[in-house]
Amino acid sequence: MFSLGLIGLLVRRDLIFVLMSLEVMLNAAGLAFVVAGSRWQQADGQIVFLFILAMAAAEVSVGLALVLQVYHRFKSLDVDALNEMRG
Amino acid sequence: MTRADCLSLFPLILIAGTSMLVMVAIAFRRHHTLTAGLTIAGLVIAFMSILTVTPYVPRHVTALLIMDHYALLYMGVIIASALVVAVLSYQYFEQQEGHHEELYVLLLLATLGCMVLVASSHLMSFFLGLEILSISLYAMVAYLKERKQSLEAGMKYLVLAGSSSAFLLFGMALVYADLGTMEFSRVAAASAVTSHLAFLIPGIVLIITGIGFKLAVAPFHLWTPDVYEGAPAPVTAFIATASKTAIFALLLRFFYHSGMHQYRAVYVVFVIIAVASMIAGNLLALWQTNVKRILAYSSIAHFGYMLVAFTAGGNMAVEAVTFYLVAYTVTTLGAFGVVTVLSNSSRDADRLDDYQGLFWRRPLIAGIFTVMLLSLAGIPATMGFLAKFYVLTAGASATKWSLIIILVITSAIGLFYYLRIIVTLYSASPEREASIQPVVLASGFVLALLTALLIWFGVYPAPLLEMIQINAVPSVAELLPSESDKLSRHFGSGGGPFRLTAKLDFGARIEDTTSDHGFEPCYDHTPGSGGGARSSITSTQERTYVERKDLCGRQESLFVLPLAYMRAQDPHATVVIYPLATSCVSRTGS
Amino acid sequence: MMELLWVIVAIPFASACVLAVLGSHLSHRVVTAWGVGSIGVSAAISMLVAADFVSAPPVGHAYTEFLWTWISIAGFQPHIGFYLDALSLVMILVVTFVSFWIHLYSVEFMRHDDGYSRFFAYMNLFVASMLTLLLADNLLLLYLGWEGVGLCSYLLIGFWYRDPANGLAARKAFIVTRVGDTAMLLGVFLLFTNLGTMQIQDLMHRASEQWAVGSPLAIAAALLLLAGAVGKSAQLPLQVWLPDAMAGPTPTSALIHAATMVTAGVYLIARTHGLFALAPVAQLTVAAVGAATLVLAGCSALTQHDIKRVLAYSTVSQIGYMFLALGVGAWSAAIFHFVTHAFFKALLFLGAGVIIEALHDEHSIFRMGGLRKELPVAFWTFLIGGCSLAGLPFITAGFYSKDLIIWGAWSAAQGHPGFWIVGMVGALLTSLYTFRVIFRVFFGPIQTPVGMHPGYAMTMPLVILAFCAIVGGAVKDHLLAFVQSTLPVMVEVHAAGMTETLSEVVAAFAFLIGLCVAYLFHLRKQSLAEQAVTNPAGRALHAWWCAGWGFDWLYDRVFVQPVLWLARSNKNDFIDTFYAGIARLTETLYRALQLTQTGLVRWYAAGLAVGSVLFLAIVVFS
Amino acid sequence: MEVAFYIAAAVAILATVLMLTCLNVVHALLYLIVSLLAVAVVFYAIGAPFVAALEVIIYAGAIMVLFVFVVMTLNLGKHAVSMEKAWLTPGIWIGPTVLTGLLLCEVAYVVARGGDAHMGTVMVDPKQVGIVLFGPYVIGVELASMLLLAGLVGAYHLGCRTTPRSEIRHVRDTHQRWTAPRRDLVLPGTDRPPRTP
Repeated sequence: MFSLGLIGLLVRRDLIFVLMSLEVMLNAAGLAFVVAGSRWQQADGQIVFLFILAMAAAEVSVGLALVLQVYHRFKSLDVDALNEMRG
Repeated sequence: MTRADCLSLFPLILIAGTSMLVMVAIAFRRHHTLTAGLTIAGLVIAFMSILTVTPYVPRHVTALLIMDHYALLYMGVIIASALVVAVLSYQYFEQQEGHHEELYVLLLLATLGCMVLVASSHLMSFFLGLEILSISLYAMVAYLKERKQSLEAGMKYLVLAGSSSAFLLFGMALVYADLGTMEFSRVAAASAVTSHLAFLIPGIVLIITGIGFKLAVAPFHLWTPDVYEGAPAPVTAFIATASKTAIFALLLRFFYHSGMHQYRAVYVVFVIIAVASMIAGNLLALWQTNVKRILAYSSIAHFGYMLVAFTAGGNMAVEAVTFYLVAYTVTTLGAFGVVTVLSNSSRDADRLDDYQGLFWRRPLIAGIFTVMLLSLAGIPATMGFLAKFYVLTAGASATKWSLIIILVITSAIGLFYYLRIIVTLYSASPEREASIQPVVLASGFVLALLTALLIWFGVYPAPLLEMIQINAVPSVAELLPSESDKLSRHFGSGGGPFRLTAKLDFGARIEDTTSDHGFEPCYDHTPGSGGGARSSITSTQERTYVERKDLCGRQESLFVLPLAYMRAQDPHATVVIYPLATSCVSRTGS
Repeated sequence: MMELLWVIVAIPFASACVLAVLGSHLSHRVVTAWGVGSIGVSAAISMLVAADFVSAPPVGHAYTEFLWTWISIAGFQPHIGFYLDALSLVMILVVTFVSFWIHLYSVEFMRHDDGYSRFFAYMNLFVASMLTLLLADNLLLLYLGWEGVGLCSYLLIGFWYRDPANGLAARKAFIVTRVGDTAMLLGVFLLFTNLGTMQIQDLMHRASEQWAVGSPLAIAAALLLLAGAVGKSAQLPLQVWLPDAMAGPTPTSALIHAATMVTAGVYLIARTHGLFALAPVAQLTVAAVGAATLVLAGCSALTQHDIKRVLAYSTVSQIGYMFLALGVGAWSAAIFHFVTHAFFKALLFLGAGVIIEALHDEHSIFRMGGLRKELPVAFWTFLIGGCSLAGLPFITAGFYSKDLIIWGAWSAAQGHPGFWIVGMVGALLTSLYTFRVIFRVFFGPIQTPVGMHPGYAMTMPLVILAFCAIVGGAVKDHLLAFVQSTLPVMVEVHAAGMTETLSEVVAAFAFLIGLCVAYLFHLRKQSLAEQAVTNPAGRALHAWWCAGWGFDWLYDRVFVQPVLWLARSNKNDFIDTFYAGIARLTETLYRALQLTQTGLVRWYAAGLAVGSVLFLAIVVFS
Repeated sequence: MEVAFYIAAAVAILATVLMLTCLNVVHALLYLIVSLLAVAVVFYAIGAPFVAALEVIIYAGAIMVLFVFVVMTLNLGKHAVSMEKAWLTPGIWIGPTVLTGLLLCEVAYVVARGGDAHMGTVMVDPKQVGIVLFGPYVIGVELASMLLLAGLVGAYHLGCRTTPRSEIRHVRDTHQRWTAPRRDLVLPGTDRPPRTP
């Protein structure tokens, strides 16, 4: 799932898809933690997942707010439209 | 959480409290000066509180945080740079349209994140600190949402930092899956006893990816120039200084505590990163015409230099890196400070053209900028020179000659673009008369102070060096008090070659100097133990003392081991003395 | 009071910084106050320190003021510290004292100049660097001062930078002294790597412990330091820069290129006398260099037209005396001559400045004349300075110091009658060229009308320095005794066949002969001089000497032209191509790398992924 | 349990793939939710019921609602789908897929070499999680709250579209735009000299 998320990040040009791919990647990392925690039979893995959840929520909220602004300014959700700065 | 725990966390609590206070103040009344004043006051108090908590450290506050001198030293640097950024922001955002009060909340939160980073002793606090920092930064980068560039930079930063966090998390998950622990110090111990470390190193590499992204070292540097360019100048200053300082401090602590950098493969990775950063950073800056981008590339190169010292290892490396970070922070803050005070409400002063003949219009600012650039280039009588010299010495004492040669060549290339800016500063002024906006007294004062610091510590660095040597180095070397209890347990679990971190016992007495022992000290494994360090190994029936005189002539006994047990286990064991924390015993026989 | 040592250096430095930063905003009066006042305070403090030092000598007749350790990395611990002993004390006294009067003189001399504050910034910086050089307790700091004075010298020679000739002269001075500096730096490295310290006193101790007399390392180190000294002090074969350095303002010539900086080489050798004692060959070389220089420069001085160039060659010649003294082992005599020379040569230059300004930038002595009546103060002081330079017996300071050297050349440990003869010839030449100038300038008919008369700010330094040039001789015994607490006492080994009195008498005769010949040729029968110059042999000799023995020509042919030729023929050759290739390579790499900065987020994310894939591959498959 | 685990894992991966290849944003969101729900099942299967519940409530619930909300705000129509179609040429998949495939191979290789993937199915119940969470990790909780605060402030600032002051500026801008040409006019009767171009 991590790989799939990465593919999504690299392929899709729509900002919403990019954010969703990010979510997938984070979710995959969380999954890995939970699995690792279950391997050691510790609660730590799940706690980490909680933190990841919090972080994902914060990130998505900021990200979506940014998406709104970007759409407002650039009139597009194309990631590649965001290339005024380069070189 | 005892009272002492809370006391030792005082700086963190203060910063968090200030951010709340500022938020409440904003809710009641939006007033830029008031908000900035509150923020600055909070930062100043937090800075001073660092001194007051010194008696309560070193102390572990739960497994997540460790408050020691090292953390306090770096917190001081971070809070000071946040203070400078706050002052600069005041001038910068005063000209901008819209609300600027939230920025201070975000700035405080980002500072908090940095402070958590330098104090973290656990992968989780590492992650949380990093994310507090990152999420504040996303909003700060895109803060001027009226500007397309700012938005673009924010979006890029968000997407990339988010994915790098995912990499980081995945790496952590791998490490955790392998070791079952996330504390830095126990990572070393656990990796010593666990037989198969299949996930550990890949996990470490993914963590390096995450850290490398934040430090903007090649090949994870691509975002840097765009974000630097798009972000408001004071925010850029913050990204370039406080956040990177915090992460590098964490890098040092993590790797030197866990001993991971001793692994060949990890070492190779770091060397590649260092070389690539030095080359890419300096080359990319060569013909660049945007000052913020030049500074971005130059920061890539500077972190390459620091990594050279980092790979050298040893006390010297910690000293060199810390000094370099301080020098870099002061210089970069100054440089971005100049950019800030020259910026106006419509755009940042980032084109090289804006600096054409600046000297003839505003000699003082041009002078300050010149000093900053000279320091970045490493010209004597500035901190930059000493820092580079220190790094070179650290590299040389670890005989990393090829790295040093690359460092020297690339800094020679680097000289070119710094001088190019300086030449621009002093060339004939263009015809058009740019409007000159006045410099707010506070930011002028801050800039002058930074310049003075730069030269003062360039000529008279002794107090700073002493502070670094006393505070930074032993703290990294210090291990957890509980570690000695675990020693015997780790010896018990056999199977395969293992590595063991031993407790450092400063000032232990030598009891017997004559007995023969089954250990052979092998010194050539000690990267960074310069010519000055002298080690001797002595052992008694129960314990082995490795005694070593460090460069300052202080005597320290490095570690204490249950010798009899070792001998029973394996008569051909080899003692490998690492000059830092990781005095390891590895069993090579069988 | 001795704790104030650092203040002596700090004040001029601070003043230089203030003038450099704020100079253009300050009024003329404030600049003057800063520029001159700082040196005055510095001089006053040095006198207080001196009084303290003499009244209550510190242990070992040396006082070290440790300020701080610059850096302490891996055994490399250069200190910032000042070392005060009899030698450096005498030097700083002279430097601050003479500097003060020259600064005062400059107030009037430079009053109409555009770069007034710039001038004082440079001059103050120079004094600060010179004092650093003198007081440094380690070679690194000494080198800092050494380069500092070199820089100031460069800046001041090219002070009137609008005239390209001045810029060229400055560049020449810089490059030629740089040759010496490089050698000296090598010497410093050699000492550091072999003896492991930079502290001068430790170095001398360790050198005498670890190296035998005549050991190759000691000789090499001493010769390298000597090369540095030769460059800075304009001795053979690096003397060519000093005459051209006269392009700078006259106070600069007086301060830097006569009284102080050019004697830095003398100071360096005296400071490291322990090293030279280990290398008799090097010491002999010092003497030989000094002897050769003093005659050569004396001959050249005879033929110059430009009054400042005469004085410049005279300076070279007099420093030759000091080197001779150092070389033969008459250490304190060299220092004594430095003191007297600082007084009378500064005086002569300042006097020359007055004359030049009075005659509207007229430099040629053949277009001057009869100024005795017009500029009486300048005349009398110049006469006193000239007499002191030429060694008017028993009255002037110069006589005592020079005579001491000449006597040392015969009698001292390394002495030789040959050196004595050279010294005598030098004395004769000195007398000759000095009175040539005096007769040409002050006697005879007026050739150029006097435009303006000097004010008090210019005449007072003249009078004070003239006074010193006379009474300087009176302190001879005290000074020698004082300096000998630091420097070895001169041992009279070869006293046989000659006594000091006899030597003095011969020197007095040399002076008189020079005086008479000069009188004959340049006042009484000037036709004789013209005849001497017009006959073919004389003309050739004159031209040769006038061109400074053709060293410039020689260097031009041997070094400059070949290098230029190489450069020219190499214009499109592989060396250029190589460097251009590097430049192009970096540029190409830049372009290539720039392509990676596409500005596309997905591309950047791919960079992230590629990096991690690569590193994972490294660790997984290694 | 084993079976449920593998089925859920397969569903999760399949749903993610579908999400990636889907053209319509809303459909993709739905697939993502399916994927998240499947992951929740996985969590449950490996003995982590607490996070399974959280996954459903917060991830699939709250966060996805945010997405839906934004998608609705943006009101993307047919146009977006057609644009997606244009963007998603087959060629574009190659590079990223190869790259990520490499990454996957490496990690898979590591996992295979590591072997020993014994699956703990021991239940770690919510109580245990809570004890650890508010025991050693209490500072983490505090920090997470600061993290959310940062997210909140950031999102608030970026989200609010117009601010009073910028409105004023807009007004002024328009005002200037109206007056700007007028300044260059030379009105008859005034003594202003005509501007040189």
